[in-house]
Amino acid sequence: MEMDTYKLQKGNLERFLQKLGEKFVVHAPVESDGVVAFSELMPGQESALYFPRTHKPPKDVFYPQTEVMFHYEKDITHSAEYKGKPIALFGARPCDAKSFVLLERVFIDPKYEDPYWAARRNNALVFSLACNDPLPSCFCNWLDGGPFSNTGSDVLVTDIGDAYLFEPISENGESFLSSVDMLKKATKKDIEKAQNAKERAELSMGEPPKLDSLKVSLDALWDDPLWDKVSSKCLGCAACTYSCPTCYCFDIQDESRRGKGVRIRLWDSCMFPLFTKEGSGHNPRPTRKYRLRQRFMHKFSYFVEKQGEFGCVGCGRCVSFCPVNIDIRNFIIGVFQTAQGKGGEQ
Amino acid sequence: MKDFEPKIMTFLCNWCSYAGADLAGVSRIQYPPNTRVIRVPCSGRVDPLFILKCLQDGYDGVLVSGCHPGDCHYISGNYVARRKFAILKTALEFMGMEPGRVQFSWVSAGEGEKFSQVISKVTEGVKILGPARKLVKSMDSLESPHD
Amino acid sequence: MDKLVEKIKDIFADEKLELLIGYTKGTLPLRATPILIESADDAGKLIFDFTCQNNLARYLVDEKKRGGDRRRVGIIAKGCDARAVVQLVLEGQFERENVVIIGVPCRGVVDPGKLRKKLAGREIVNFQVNGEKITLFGNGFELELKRSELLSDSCLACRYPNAVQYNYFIGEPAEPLGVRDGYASVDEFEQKSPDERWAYFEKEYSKCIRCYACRNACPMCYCEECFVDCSTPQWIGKGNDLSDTIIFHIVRVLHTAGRCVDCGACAAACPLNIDIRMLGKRVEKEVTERFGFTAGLDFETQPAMAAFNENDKEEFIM
Amino acid sequence: MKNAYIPISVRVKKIWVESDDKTLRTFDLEFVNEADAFDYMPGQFCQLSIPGKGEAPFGIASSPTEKGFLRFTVNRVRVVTSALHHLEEEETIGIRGPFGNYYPVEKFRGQNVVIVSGGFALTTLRSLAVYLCDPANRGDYGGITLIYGARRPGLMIYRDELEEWEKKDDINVHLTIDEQVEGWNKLVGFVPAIIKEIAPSSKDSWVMVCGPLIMIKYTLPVLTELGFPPEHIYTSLERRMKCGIGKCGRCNIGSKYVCFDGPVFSFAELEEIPEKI
Repeated sequence: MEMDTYKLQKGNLERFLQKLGEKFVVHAPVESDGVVAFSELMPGQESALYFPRTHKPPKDVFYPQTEVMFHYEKDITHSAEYKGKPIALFGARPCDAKSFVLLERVFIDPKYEDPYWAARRNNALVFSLACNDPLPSCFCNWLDGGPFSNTGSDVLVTDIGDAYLFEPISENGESFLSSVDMLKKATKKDIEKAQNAKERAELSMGEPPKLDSLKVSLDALWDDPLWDKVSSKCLGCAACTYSCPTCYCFDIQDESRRGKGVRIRLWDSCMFPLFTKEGSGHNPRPTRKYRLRQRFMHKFSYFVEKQGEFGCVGCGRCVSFCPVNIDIRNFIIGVFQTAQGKGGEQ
Repeated sequence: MKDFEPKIMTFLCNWCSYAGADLAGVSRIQYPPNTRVIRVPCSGRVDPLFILKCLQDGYDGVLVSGCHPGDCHYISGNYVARRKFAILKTALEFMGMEPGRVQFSWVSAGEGEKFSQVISKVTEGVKILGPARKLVKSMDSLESPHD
Repeated sequence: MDKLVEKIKDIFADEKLELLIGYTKGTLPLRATPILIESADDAGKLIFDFTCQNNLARYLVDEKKRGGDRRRVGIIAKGCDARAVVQLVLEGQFERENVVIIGVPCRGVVDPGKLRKKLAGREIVNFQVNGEKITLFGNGFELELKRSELLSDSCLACRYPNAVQYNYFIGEPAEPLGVRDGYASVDEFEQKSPDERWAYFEKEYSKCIRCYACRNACPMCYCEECFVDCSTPQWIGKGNDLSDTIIFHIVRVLHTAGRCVDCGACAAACPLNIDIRMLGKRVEKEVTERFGFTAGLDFETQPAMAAFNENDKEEFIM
Repeated sequence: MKNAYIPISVRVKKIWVESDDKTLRTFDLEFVNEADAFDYMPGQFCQLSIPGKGEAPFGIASSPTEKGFLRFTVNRVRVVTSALHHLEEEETIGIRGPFGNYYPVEKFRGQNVVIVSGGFALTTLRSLAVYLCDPANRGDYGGITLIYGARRPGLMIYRDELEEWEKKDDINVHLTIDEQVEGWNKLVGFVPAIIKEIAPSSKDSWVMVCGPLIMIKYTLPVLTELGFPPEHIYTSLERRMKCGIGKCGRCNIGSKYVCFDGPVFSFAELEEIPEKI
C-alpha cells in the first residue's frame, strides 16, 4: 500500500504532541540537569529533539531499569503489569528504534512471552527522528542500519528545516497520522529535501566495513590472546551495558517489609562478577576476560545464532561512555585483523 | 506533630553503655520509651552502614554509645569508632541531614543517670525535628494497588 | 614524547620490568587510553599528555588479583596516580619493591564528562591547542575553550601535580595550577541551607544508573566483594531506588575516607556526569583538618581511618 | 499466554533430612489448587520461591508417574536454600515451572540406559529411573543400570529407596562410596573406576550422567573407552539462573541457555560449544 507522507510546521509540534497525548502517554527526550533521557512529556514541557543521541537509550520506556513484577502478601500475589494508556515514543533515533525489534525477539518468543515488556510495547507507536547529522562515534551503517533507517519505527520523522516530514512506516502509524487534521500532505519538494538530507547523512558516515564474516571470525578466536589484550584495561563496570539499547539482561530480587513485599526485576550486567557466580562460590566466568568475551560474543555471535541478527545497533553510546575507551568499533576491526593474521599463518 | 513519638535505634556497647542502661533500669530511672536497643560488643563494631540502614528503614534517629575514651574493653575500639563517626557525621550533615538524627555518646557502666539524660535529650531533639524524611526508603511500591 | 619513550625503554631494561602500565592514543579526540605493555619493543606506543586522565594505579590492583604482584611492574604516574600507588603499598596491596613509579609532570587532564557537557550532545573529530586555548572541531562546528574549562575539577584544585614518591621522574616538575583554592567549591556549597544541599544531592544521585563506573575506576576500591554486591546480608537494594543509590554513594565515600587522593577518576568515569566529587572532597577536607592526614604522600604514616589519636577532637559527642 | 514469572502456590506435604550432615533436605510438595497442577518430564526443573527471600532453581526429583506430589532435594547454601530448610510441613511456598528440556526418553526407547550419578545430583536421575521402571514404561526399555557414588554412606541420598531397588530385578543398582567405612558391604571407589569395573556394554546403550564436575571430567574418558559415542552421553547442567525462560541472559553456555535449551545436553552438543561447562 502506498502511504502518503505528511508535513508539520515546526511551530505546530507542541500541538501535535498534545494531540498525540490524547490517545497515548507520550515519551520524548527531555533534558534535565545536563542529562537527556526519555521520559513522559508533561504538558508544556519542551522535548530535547535537538539532542543527537540521548544519554540513556529509550529501552527503559518499555523495559524500566527497576520494575515491580508482582506484589505479595502472605500467599496472595498480584501481578503488576503496566495498565496505563498505550505509549507513544517520540524522537527515538533510528538505531534506538531498531533496538526494539531486537529486544522484542528476546522478550516475545513462541514459548514464553514477557508480559511486562508486552504490556508496554503492545499498541505503542514509535516516531523515530532521522539523523541529519550522525555523530563521529555512530556506526549504525555497519549493522544494516542507517541514519534514516525505519526499522522498528511506525513513523519516520525528518527535520527539513522549518518543518518535519512524517513518513508512515506501519499501518498503525498511517492510521494515526491520517487522523490528525493539522498535518498537511508533503509536497514533492519537501520529499526531495528529506531525500537530500538522507543522502548527505549517509555519505557523511563513510563506507562501512563488511561484517558478514564477523561471527565466523569471532567463533574462531574463542581462545585467542586477543581477549586478554582487550580486557586488560576493562574496569568491569556497566557503563557499556547500561547505556546499550540492546542489552537486556536482568536480575530478579525480592524486597519486603513486615509481611508485604514485591518481586522486582532490574537491569543486570554480564560485566559484573556476580552475574554468573553460583551459590557454591563457583563462577564459570571468573575474570574480566571471560565477562568481556561474553558481552562481545553475545552481541556478535550468540545473538546472531539465536535471533538471526547482530545484537548491536551501532548507536555508539558505549564508545562514548567507556571510561577507558574500549571502542567496540576498534574491537571489530581488531577481530578481522587477528582472524586474517591467523589465516595468513596457516 | 505534637503526638509524634519517634522511633530511635540505639547501639550500645556491651561493656559500658549497655551496663549503664541496665543500671538506669534497676535504679528505676525514668527515660522515654522511644528507643530500641541493639547490644554490640564495642562501639567500634558499629559500621556507619548500620546507621544509614536504620535511617533508610524509617528510624527517626540513631544513637551509638560506647565506653569513655580510655575505658574501652578492647583498648582502642572506641577511638577508632570516634574517627569513623566524625567522618560519618561530617558527610551526613554536609549533605543536609539534620544534625540531631545521628548522635554519639560515651556512657559508662556506672552512669545510669547519664544514660537516661542522653536518651531524653536524643528523643527530645528528634521530636523537634519531626519524622525522618531524608534517606527513608519509600515503600510505596510494596502497597499493591489491589488492596 | 620521544624522550618519554627512550627513557621508558631504558627503565624497562635497567629495572627488568615485566609489565608497564601507561597511556596510549585513544580512538576519540582528547581521550588517551590505558595500555599494558610487556616488552620495551612496545614502548613506542606510549604517550603522556593532558588527555591521559585515567588513574593507572587501579591496574596494580588488577595485577595483584591476577596473582601477578610478584612481577616487576612499572607505572607512569601523575601526582595523583603516584599517591594512589603509595596508598596501595601502605595498605599492603602491592609490594613496594615490585612497583617502579615513573613520575611525569602533570598540568591537568581533560575530564571526558566535562567535555561531553560542553559539547551538549555533539562530538568532535579534532582539536587544536594554542597555549591556554583549545579549539574543538566537529562536523560543521567549531568551539573555542579555555583549557581550564575542560580540565578535571580535581586538577584545578590539585596540590600535588608531580609524583611525591617515585623511582624515576621524567621531565621538569609542574607547578600546581592553583586555579581554585582546594576546598573553595566545598566551602561555597556549605553556605547553602541543609534542605538545599540535600535537594542537590538527591538531584545528582537520582541520575545514577548504578553502573559502578565510579567504583571500578577508583584505585582504592579493591574489595573482593563490595558491600553493594553482598547478598548475605543484602545491605541495600540493587535497583535505582534513590535511597539505595544515596547510601551506595555515601558508603563509597566513607570507605575511601583518608585514602582518596582526589584524582577525579570516579567523576570522570561517570557516564551521566554526576557530581561525585563534592561529598568526597568534603570528607577529604575533614580528614586533613581533623586528623592532619593527607593520603599517599609517604610510605610510613598510618592512614587516618586505620589509626587514632587519644586526643582526637570529639566536640560532636553528646 | 500465562505470566510465567508468577509462582503457583504449593503446600509442603512432607520434609525429611536426607544426609547425616543435615545439609540436604527433601521436600514433597502438593498443589494448593489442584487446577494449577502441571505435567512434566524427568530432567526438568522448577524455581522454588519464598516471598521476601527470592527464588532458586531445583531439578524435579519425583517422576511424572508418581502422582500427588512434587519432590525436591535442596542443599543448603545461601539465602533461598536456607529459607527452604527452615520450612515446616503445611507451610506454603511458590513454584514456577516446569522449565527446560528433559532426558531424551524417546530417543533411547527400546535400548539400554546407564544412569551415572554422584553426590546429591541424583535428583532428576531418580526421576528418570522411577519413570523408566514404571510398569507403564518398563517394557519400552532394555536394561537399566544405576551407578551411584557418594563420599560416604551418610551423604547418599534416597538411600532407603536405593536399597529397595537393589532387591528389584528390573534395575541393576551399584552403590559406591569413596573410602571403606565400617558396616559398608557394597562397592568402594570413585564412580569412574566403578564404571570401568562394571564395564556396561555400549551396544544400543545410552548414558545419563549427572554429578560434580570433577566426576564428570573423569567419567567421560571411561565412557569413551567403553565405546559410548558422545551422541549417546547426556548430562544435566547447572548455572546461576533467574528467569528460567531464556530471557534474563545469565545461564548461557555459548549460545545455549541452560534454562531454555537445556539443562539436558548430549556431549556431542557440548563439544560444539567453545565455552567450557
